[in-house]
Amino acid sequence: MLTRVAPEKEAELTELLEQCYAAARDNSVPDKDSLPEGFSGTIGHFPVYFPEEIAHAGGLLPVNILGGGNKLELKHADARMGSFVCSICRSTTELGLNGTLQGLTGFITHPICDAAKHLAGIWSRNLPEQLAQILYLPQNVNTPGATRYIAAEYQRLRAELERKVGHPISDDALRRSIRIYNENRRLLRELYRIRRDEPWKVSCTESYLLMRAGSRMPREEHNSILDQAIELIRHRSLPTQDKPRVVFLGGFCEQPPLEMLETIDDACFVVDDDLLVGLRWLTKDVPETGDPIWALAESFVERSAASPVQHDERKSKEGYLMEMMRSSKADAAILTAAKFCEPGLDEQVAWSKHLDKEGVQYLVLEFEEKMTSFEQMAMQIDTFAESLLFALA
Amino acid sequence: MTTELLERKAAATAEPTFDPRIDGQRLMKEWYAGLAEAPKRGQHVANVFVMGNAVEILRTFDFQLVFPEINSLQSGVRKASEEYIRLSEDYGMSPDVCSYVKADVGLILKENQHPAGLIPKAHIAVSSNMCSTFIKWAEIWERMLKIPTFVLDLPGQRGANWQVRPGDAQHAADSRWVEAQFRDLIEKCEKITGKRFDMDRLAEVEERVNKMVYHWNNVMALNRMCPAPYNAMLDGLTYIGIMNVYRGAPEGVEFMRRLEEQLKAQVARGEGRVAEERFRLLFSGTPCYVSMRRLVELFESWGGVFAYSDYLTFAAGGMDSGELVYDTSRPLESLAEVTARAAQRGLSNQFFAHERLEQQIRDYAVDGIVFHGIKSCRFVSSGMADTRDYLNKRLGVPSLYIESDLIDPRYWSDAQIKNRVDAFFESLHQRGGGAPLAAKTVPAEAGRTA
Amino acid sequence: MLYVAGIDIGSTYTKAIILDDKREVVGTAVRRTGFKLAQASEAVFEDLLKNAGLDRAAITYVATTGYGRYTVPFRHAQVTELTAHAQAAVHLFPDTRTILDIGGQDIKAIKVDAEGRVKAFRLNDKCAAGTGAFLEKTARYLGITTEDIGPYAMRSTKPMPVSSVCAVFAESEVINHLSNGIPAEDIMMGAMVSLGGRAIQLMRRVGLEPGYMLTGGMTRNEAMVNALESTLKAKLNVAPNGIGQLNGAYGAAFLGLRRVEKLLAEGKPIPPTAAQQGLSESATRRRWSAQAIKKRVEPCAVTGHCPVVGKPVTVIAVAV
Amino acid sequence: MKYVAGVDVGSTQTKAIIIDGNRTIVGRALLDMETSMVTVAQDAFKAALANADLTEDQVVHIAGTGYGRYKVTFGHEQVTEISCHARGAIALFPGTRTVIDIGGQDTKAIQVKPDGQVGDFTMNDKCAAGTGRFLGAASYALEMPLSELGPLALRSQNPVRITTTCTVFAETEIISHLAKGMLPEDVLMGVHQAITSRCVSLARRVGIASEVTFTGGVSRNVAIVKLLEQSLGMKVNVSPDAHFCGALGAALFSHDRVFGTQAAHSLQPAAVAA
Repeated sequence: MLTRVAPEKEAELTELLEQCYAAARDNSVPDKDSLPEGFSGTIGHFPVYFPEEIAHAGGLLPVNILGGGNKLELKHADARMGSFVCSICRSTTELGLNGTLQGLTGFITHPICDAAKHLAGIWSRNLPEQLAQILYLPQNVNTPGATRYIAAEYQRLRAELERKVGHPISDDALRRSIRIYNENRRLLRELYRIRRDEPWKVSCTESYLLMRAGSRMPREEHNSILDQAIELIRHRSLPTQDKPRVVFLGGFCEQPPLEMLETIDDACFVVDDDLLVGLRWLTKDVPETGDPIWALAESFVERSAASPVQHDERKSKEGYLMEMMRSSKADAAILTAAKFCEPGLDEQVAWSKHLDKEGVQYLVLEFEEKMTSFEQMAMQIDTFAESLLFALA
Repeated sequence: MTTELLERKAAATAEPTFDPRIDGQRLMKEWYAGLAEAPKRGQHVANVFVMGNAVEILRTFDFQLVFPEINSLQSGVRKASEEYIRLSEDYGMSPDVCSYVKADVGLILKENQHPAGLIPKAHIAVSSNMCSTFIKWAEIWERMLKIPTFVLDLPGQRGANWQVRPGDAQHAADSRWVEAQFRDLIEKCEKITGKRFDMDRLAEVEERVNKMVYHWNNVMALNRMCPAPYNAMLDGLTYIGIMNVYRGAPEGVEFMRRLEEQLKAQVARGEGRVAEERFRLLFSGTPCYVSMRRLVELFESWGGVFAYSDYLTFAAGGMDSGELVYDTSRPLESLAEVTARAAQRGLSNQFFAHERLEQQIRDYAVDGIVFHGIKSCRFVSSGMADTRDYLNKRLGVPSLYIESDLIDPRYWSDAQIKNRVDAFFESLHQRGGGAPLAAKTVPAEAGRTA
Repeated sequence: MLYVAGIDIGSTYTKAIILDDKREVVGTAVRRTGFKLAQASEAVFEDLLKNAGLDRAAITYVATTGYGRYTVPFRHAQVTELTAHAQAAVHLFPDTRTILDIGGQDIKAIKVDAEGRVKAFRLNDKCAAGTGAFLEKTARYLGITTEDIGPYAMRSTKPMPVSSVCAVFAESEVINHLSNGIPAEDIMMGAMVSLGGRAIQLMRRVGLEPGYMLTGGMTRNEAMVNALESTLKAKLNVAPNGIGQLNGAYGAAFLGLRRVEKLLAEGKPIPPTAAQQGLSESATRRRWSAQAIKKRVEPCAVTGHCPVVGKPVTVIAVAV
Repeated sequence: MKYVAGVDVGSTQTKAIIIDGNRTIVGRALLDMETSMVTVAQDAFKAALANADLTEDQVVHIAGTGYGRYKVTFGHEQVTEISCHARGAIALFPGTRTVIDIGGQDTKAIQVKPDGQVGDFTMNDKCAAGTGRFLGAASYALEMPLSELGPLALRSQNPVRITTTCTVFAETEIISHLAKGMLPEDVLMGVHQAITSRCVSLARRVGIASEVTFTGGVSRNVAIVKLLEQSLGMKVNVSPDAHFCGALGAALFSHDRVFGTQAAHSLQPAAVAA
């Protein structure tokens, strides 16, 4: 960002962002002795959502496994997964096989897609010492009894983790974790409010880095970073530019490379997105009283976001897209999907067909976490922005 | 079982008038003919998949069932799939998604004009999470057909450290969840059809399914005989077709009964699928329907026959084991238990699939495994390379990995596949002797098989 | 007299054009881009001036386009090739609404309004053997030079479709056809028909609005034009006497000219060139992605078994 | 003296080998792919005859291999290049247990038994970055003959990462890197690394056992050989006859037909050099 004002404040913010960047770039997991205070192990979980509170309460550091990015070279994964499987699944397999994720106590996926389900199987065959599991979050949350089923599944998880750590996970510990995570959810909601109301103050890339840092550090720590960063961002006074306001979709699982987000930032204000939506899946605070497990299960059913890999009669694809656009007063949408991501690619069609009907302009892009050349993409994004500015003129 | 025992049985009941292939195809024809008439009969229509589909309940409500997977498959067998697929890609579908889905979208865009006849518009779609694409597929119908969908959530195996088994607490819990969803589905069906749910009819349907499944398991077991009486991939396709579309229907029971007799008699006479059975193979994955015969020809010309295909089990709804029998005294509970159980077996079981293959390799005494990876089907393909690696290291069974597509001819590269198949048999021959050059009789064809 | 130059730095060719204030073309130039883009644009500009018989000072404004648009130091402004093509198309053929651009590395379908503004556009899918390069590859296989592709294919009597979606397999398909003694011209034509099919699929995705135009390198390829028109069952506007290839440059020049006129009308000065401005725009913005991580080649100690990879070393770039 | 021959009709080149009863190479020929595989096979065989100065009737048995093996209409049998490369590799290096062959159409990793039998094999799947075609793309983008790619790549100080697995888009990626001002050698090294890592992961599917023999035309590329050895962590056999390996294997299969399979499969090294 151009830094014309308050250089020292800006330097502070840059420092925070650098911490976040370092965390985001780091694929490894802390080993036994480098674990943060109060944690005895790590639970890796694959996108999208995972009830981190349960692991956190058990003293297991939740680490959201988000693939290898575009700096990792695949050496073993290609022998285990065909080239038609999405990058994040293959790079995650690589991280498992090349030792980077050897330190995990457990690795948990959930039924977002067939590749992710198979990933769990591959994990169990190749890293037998880890607790490789599928948390069966239901694809039907509309039948009465869904909450009861999820609560039971969470209880099972709780028991498995208790066996791993060798001590019970008390309700009070769970409530404490829920409080910490509620604070985290509140801060992220605030970050996105700024994105919507004053997009020139914080770029999509910056907000992404801030958010992604939470994927591998204790939420206590993340909360303090967010708290400071948001304060600094609020007081940033940057010149607003003549850019179209867009929403970005397609970042719910495999993550677009930073280069891609920066290219978009150059040409547009991204006023809302679904990047790492799993880390802010629960849209409101989880009740801090009553049975904590039930509270979490009920929040998943009643107060959760939407994604192409979660079926819910109450949340139509068009519905949540248009809601995003309305609430963020966006002019247009950038509809992306990761290469070979079947749910994403299907959703893309549903979205674009609806926007055609609504007469909203949109840009369709396909990305891969491992991509390294962005010329063609930049050309498309620039053209898209140019066409929007012409149209708005 | 011993041959003489088989002979006695065969002699007693053989019905020469029955030809599995001809009668199978006739039944499929009738089935498609029946589809077009459904609206005239005032029958409600339901789109379902071959796995985790609650067909028993829908039959109880007298729904006309439509199997979009089978429609797509058939458009492939009839060499018409490419047109439908191109239509859907014009519409905006990605080249990287399931070609079944794309062929079906093409079908919708062509006002349901299928090469086998007119496909009626559904009133409801029942999908399950067994293959995640089912859900996205159903969501496409929500948009294009404006129909309600019901996603049946069937929890699979949770981890490698323990296995959900019938009767244990987890299975009981899962069954309760499935039952709750069935009750929800039943309510929706009552609303759509205006009929009351009839528990006794459900029991009758289940009774027939039990019979079918009994015969089906024997049919599969018969291919353990050497020589194998049928080709698990080619003939198996016809059988599975019946298992699905006539599941719980009298015709289905009759077909399976006679099929079993027929094959028993064949085994008794020592007749195999191929003149000289040199190699018994296991086929893992789904075939490439556009080049089905070509594929079979490539193998059989070397004396290789598919004694078994895991596709026989998962595509038949996972009803492949004696333990999966409906207790018709408590139809709904039992349906839930069996459905939950079926979802935790076979291909949809990412943790123990390799153990199943291991078992089948022994049961069917196969000399090699053929893995058919499908670019656009992550459900069958994602874990394949790893499973293969695992089995190679554990059992040292020779295996071949080929790649094409379900019904998209543009992904069938004849020269490449023939090359791999020939090499595979050459290596098998080098191990097991025999003349290495049998394939000379099969000319490489121009490009894709037309 | 007022002269405005447009330079289109494409992946294979760099094209340039000069317009005068009567919107007349006073000079053109084309060169193979090679991989030194700045040099290419410099060289082409030289050719251009020679061709137009002008010296640098005479050029008031330079607008660049194409994927090398940011690499031209003496540019006043840059637009993407899509924006440029759209402009040129509508200027050349006012009825144009849907543009097809078949380039070496991609195919673009563009939908425009009457003023030449881009309404929607799509690029070819990855994994689709649908690029000009695909034809070149096929031609290379048949031992035909790129220029001869068109005339050669015209001889075809019954085209042999090359339907594989993957270019690599398309090649093995070609080999297969060859080895089965299918005449080369039929294969070449077949490849074009297949490519045309994919191109039109792309046009469908932005919506087939009548008023079609073909731009890009393919305009010189008569056989391709025929193939497209027959599939489209409609007339394709093709830019006259080779301008087609120069469309990008033309559009850029045209937009540049309009910009200059606007500035002059408002009595504003001509802005400095990128070089004069100094900093390219990306330099002022913090690039997190630019923080390279030292890449080490770690050979596996034992076969199939790798050492645990330590945390990567982060080199923090200093923000400007 | 009776002679036998092997003709390997590949996608880009056709090779022919003639050997005598002692498995000694007496004639060889290499032709570039022409528009008719039938004639090219014929021509290659004729050239090999000329090279050995023999007449057709002296060659009693001919085996065809490679993609165009069914085009060797004058041949007596066809064997796939997998079997042939395994067989040829063992002949060249008796200690061979793993064969890696990078060809134009596809890349193979073959597990070989001591007697030259194929244990297990795998070939690249659809997205064919591992094939020689990838180098072809590079040589086109850089306008540089294939033979110069390897040496230039080795001069690279910090290689660029080429991530696309698709040959078609590799060309785009290469160009864009060069456009960014990356050094040709660094980009090239990236290409070589991409190919190598794909090959190695392919080889891992069959399991890598020493000795590893690298066959096929690409084996003459020094950079690939170096990178292979680096990432396998072991020495890799490369023969000056590597590109004839398939034809040689075919010839040896012919030899079995005519002279029977007894006696060792190995050649006299002297013969190879000849």
